[in-house]
Amino acid sequence: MSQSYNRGLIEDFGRWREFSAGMWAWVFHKFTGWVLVGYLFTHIAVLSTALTSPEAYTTTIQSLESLLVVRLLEVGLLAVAVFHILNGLRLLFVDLGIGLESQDKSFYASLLLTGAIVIASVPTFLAGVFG
Amino acid sequence: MSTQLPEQADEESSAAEVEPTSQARERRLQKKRERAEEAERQAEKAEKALDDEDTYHLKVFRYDPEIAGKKEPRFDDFHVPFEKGMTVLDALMYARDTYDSSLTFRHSCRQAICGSDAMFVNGKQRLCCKTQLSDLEEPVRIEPLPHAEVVKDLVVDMEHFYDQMEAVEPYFQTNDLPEGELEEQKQSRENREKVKMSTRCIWCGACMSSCNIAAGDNEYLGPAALNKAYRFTMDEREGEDMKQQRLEILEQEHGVWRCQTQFSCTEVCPKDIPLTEHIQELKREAVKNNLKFW
Amino acid sequence: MHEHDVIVVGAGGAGLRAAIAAQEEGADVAIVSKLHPVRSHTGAAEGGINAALREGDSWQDHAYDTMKGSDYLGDAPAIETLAQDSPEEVIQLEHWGMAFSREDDGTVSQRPFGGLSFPRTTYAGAETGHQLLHTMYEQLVKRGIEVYDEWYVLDLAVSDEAEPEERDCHGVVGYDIQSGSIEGFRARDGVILATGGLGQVFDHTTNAVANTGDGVAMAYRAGVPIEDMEFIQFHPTTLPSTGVLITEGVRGEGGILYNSEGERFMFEYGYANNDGELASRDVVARAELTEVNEGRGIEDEYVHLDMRHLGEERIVDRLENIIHLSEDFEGVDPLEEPMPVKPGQHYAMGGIETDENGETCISGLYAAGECACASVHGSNRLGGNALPELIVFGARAGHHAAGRDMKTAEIPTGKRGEWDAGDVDTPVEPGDVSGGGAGDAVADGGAAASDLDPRELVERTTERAIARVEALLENEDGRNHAEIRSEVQESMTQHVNVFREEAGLKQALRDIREAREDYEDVGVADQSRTFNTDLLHTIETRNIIDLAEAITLGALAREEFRGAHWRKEYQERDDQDWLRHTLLSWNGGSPELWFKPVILEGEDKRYEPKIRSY
Amino acid sequence: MAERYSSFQRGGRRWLWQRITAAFLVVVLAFHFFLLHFVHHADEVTFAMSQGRMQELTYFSLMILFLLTATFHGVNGVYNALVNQGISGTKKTAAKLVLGVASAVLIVQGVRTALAWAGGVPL
Ligand SMILES: Cc1cc2nc3c(=O)[nH]c(=O)nc-3n(C[C@H](O)[C@H](O)[C@H](O)COP(=O)(O)OP(=O)(O)OC[C@H]3O[C@@H](n4cnc5c(N)ncnc54)[C@H](O)[C@@H]3O)c2cc1C
Ligand code: HEM
Ligand code: SF4
Ligand code: F3S
Ligand code: FES
Repeated sequence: MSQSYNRGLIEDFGRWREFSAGMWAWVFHKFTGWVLVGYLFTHIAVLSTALTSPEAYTTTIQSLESLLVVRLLEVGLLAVAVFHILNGLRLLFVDLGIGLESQDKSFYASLLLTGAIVIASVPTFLAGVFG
Repeated sequence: MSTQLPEQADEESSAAEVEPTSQARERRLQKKRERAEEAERQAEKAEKALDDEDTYHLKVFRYDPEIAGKKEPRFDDFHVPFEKGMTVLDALMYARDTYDSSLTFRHSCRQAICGSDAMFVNGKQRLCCKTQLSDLEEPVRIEPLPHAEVVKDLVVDMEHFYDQMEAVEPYFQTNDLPEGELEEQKQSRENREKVKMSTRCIWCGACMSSCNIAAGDNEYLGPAALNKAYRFTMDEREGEDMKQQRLEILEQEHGVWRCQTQFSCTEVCPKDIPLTEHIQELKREAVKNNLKFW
Repeated sequence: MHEHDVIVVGAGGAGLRAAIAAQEEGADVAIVSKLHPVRSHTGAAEGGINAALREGDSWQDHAYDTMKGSDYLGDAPAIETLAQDSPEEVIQLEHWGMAFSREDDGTVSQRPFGGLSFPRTTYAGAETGHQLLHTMYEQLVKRGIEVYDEWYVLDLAVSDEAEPEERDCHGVVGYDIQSGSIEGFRARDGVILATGGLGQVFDHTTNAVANTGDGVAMAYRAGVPIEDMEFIQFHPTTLPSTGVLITEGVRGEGGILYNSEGERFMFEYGYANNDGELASRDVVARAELTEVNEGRGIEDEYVHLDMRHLGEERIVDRLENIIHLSEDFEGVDPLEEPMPVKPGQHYAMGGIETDENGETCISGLYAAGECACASVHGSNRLGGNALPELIVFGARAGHHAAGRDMKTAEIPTGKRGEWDAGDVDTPVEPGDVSGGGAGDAVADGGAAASDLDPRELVERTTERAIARVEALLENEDGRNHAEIRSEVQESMTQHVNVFREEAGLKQALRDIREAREDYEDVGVADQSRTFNTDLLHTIETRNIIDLAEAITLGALAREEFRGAHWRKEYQERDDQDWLRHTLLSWNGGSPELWFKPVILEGEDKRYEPKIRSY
Repeated sequence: MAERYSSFQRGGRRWLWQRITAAFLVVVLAFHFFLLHFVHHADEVTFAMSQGRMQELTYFSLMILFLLTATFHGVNGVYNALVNQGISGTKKTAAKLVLGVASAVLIVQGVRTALAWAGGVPL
């Protein structure tokens, strides 16, 4: 919106402390969505090493998977994906007009559940990387 | 209209030109002296109030495009003696009438019905007259509505908001008015109940200011206008043909689809209108409507 | 200079209806309003709109109730017009989509209201005025009627023939609040004033901050007589800190009033036979103030309205909005504590004298709504009768101004009919004190040479308004309006409130005189041209002073107790001497008091004064 | 003032498709993660194993559909986000083009990879 002068932090994300649940959900959903597309592109890029030769594919994948960073990134990806899914479900319900009064609670629930699922999956995700 | 005085200005007995009598002047000077003392007393009073425990500390946004010291936005501090039941608006009025008569803000009804005093108070869009000071943490920061052009101090330009409101054909239209004179166009209770909340909007603009999408996309109709459209779209008395026409307006690119269900609008609406719910319902109506053409 | 056929000043219910009506007649009409239309105080009305719609009811009954309610000080032609036209106007609103509350069969609901012999009050929840205002603004948008919003009208462009009855109104002068520019508005066919109430004359009111009676004051200074100004309705239950109205419904449902001793004073001290809390507005208001004056008020200011005994369920069901009002505006949860209440100014029965077509004695100048007095309400307004007044007389004024052939009015305006000179013994000279001093801030309304052509007249008036505003701005460190205003308001609330006695009224006149003198040196500290509310409030304060004086003069002159006007010295209604309207003419700065008879002769009957016993 | 568009239907359709693909993705993505991280562990992945799965028609078509929906959902999401932030005119057309091309590349590349695994459409 046009402004006669810059009101600085008042109008941008400097006000994050005052954001409400719905706003946070929106910010996170956006962020996770972008990460997911980004990953989709990288993912396909990595997978297309299979076009060169089966061996190239296997080595690329296995060498990547043996790196701790990659494993950690994967945990991050899981977190991102789980949140996006759960909040996506929340949004689908909102679109159907179900449970709008508890939209904030369902957002907190998505957050908590994401946390729980991610923590529970850490062992599986990191399995083998130290071995 | 020209500001040039017409030719006969000299003959005109415009009282403005008449010299005040010396007596009047004397009286005036006398008054002036008294006033200077009064001003001093005021200042002292203000000083005392500062020390007084029972005061509220306001930080108020100031800006005036014309006045030298105010061209750069700044915050002014006011200390206002607290009384039970005092609202933010009362505090602002007190500050204006006691300390600085140039403090500018819109207000009229003092009862949350005229919608003129929505401001950004402690980080949230609120109606000042409907906000109890005692519910707020100090210092109370009062700023004009974000995402709107500031005219002066706490006054923002509402033109854009009005334009959006008026873009949705915000008036009742129907092709089936009853024939007979004095005959009512009946409406079921359920239907009135359905549109009831949506008719409560007081055009305060709080919702629009809180919506991040509206901030980014200037053409987005925004929650208030969409709610206004909802009020008519869902009114059974308008008839199916009108509903069709209304949905076409709502479905334009900057209409309902822009809403990202941020819920800030619903949260700040002083009239508790379930805005997000209404917008979502319109989206579903629009989808249903489109499916018919497949 | 802007030019239109019809200029409507004010965009509340009356102004909007007038503009639509004028446009229906084919006029090029524009509204000039200091507030955006939807911000007008009509939005605050809760209760409803009276209209005889149903079988078993009739306009005659509505007229009869209104006349009785007015304590026989209303004029029959105006009252009958109101009763006859309101059904049609209400159905018109309904056809414009207004969200009225509905019956099971889908028809508009009606409820009983004080003083009505039939439940004829149509309503839309507890927000009738809001719905009415918005519905009408929607029609304005639909029709594309031009609105100059946030334009403050400073003055009327009226020619200056010696007799007001010979003057013509050709337009107004507007001040663009946003930019500070002052421009003329020429009205080819007519100017309609619809500027609403004057509650700000008192320091405790249910009215908005913008209700400063500008239209009444402007018309008064331009020579139009103002009528029955002493009749002010006070509402007994308003919140002390803001004046927000707590509906009669609370008492209707069984709410109880207590004083500081915890006594149910309406019974203990026998204020109203056996009606208790259900007595009429004026009775309850007087009872509350008596309690406070006799030292049984809480914090020497208010009494308690308790509804806790009704039980949460019933309260939430019937009076939910009261819970919010009390919490939001007073910080009191009425389920936990009793609500503090005190009487507050609510409505001005008097105003600009008009006939039943809305026209004043100055040709081309009309008035409608609360600022006008066609005399529908007489000495006391019935609940639910103001909103129909807005639409009925708004529409009539609009049609008439735009040239529709209307039946010749039966109510004479100005000194055209029968009238008597009046006299009142004042301690100080009322009226103008300046003789043209200090920047002409206290100048008369519309003086300009009478042989000017209309455009030139508007231009001249504009020049004068500019000079006046410049003078105010120049006097940078003059007196602040806020002090003067609050002195007047306090004096009015103390002396010209629910209780009026001679000494107090005289004191008020002295205080007002003093305020006038102070106002001579009023100045505007804010030097900005942008949104200068300091300047506007200063100008409004002048209007407040003039109206405060008019109200007090009327109250001092009227030596009887009728309707809302109580006089300590005169405890009876006196039909012998006082069955007549009080009129006040500005008379170039020395107010002149006169009287005209009440018209009790209706279309097919005469309304014989009876005792009003509720 | 917001001007009126006549091409409104697309807005609604894209919105609906975003939801439909989302609903579909919930299921498939969960399945995908589960299969490749919990059933099979990440460090065990080999070309052969992928090949084995891909040669089944159901899995193959599911993955192609997964790719298509995910691409639509993701790219459409990004596009919406941009438009919501108020881009218009040439910028908007450019975004549309770039995103269109990117999704085309992505889909082509993805399909080629899948075909490489399956050694042609598994029929
Ligand atoms: C709390 C409350 C409840 C009420 N409830 C009821 C009820 O239930 N039923 C009922 O019948 N009546 C009720 N009334 C009375 C009724 O609402 C009012 O009398 C009526 O709304 C007045 O309408 P109006 O159009 O005359 O003025 P308003 O609505 O006050 O409008 C005045 C207009 O004039 C404009 N204006 C003023 N001065 C200037 C100027 N100098 N220049 C330009 N524009 C100017 C303002 O901007 C505004 O647009 C109630 C009143 C109050 C206060
Ligand atoms: C697994 C189930 C998924 C669900 C339930 C889901 C749900 C949603 C929903 C409902 C939206 C729309 C938000 C809105 O418009 O208000 C959305 C946006 C988005 N999704 Fe998904 N999604 C899923 C998977 C994915 C995947 C796999 C990707 C990556 C390719 C992705 C990328 C995006 C992006 C980029 C957005 C736009 C975000 C923005 O607004 O900026 N999503 N998702
Ligand atoms: S919808 Fe609510 S927040 Fe928005 S303008 Fe209307 S009343 Fe204000
Ligand atoms: S805040 Fe904005 S995004 Fe939608 S839910 Fe409200 S309009
Ligand atoms: S002053 Fe009218 S809404 Fe607050």
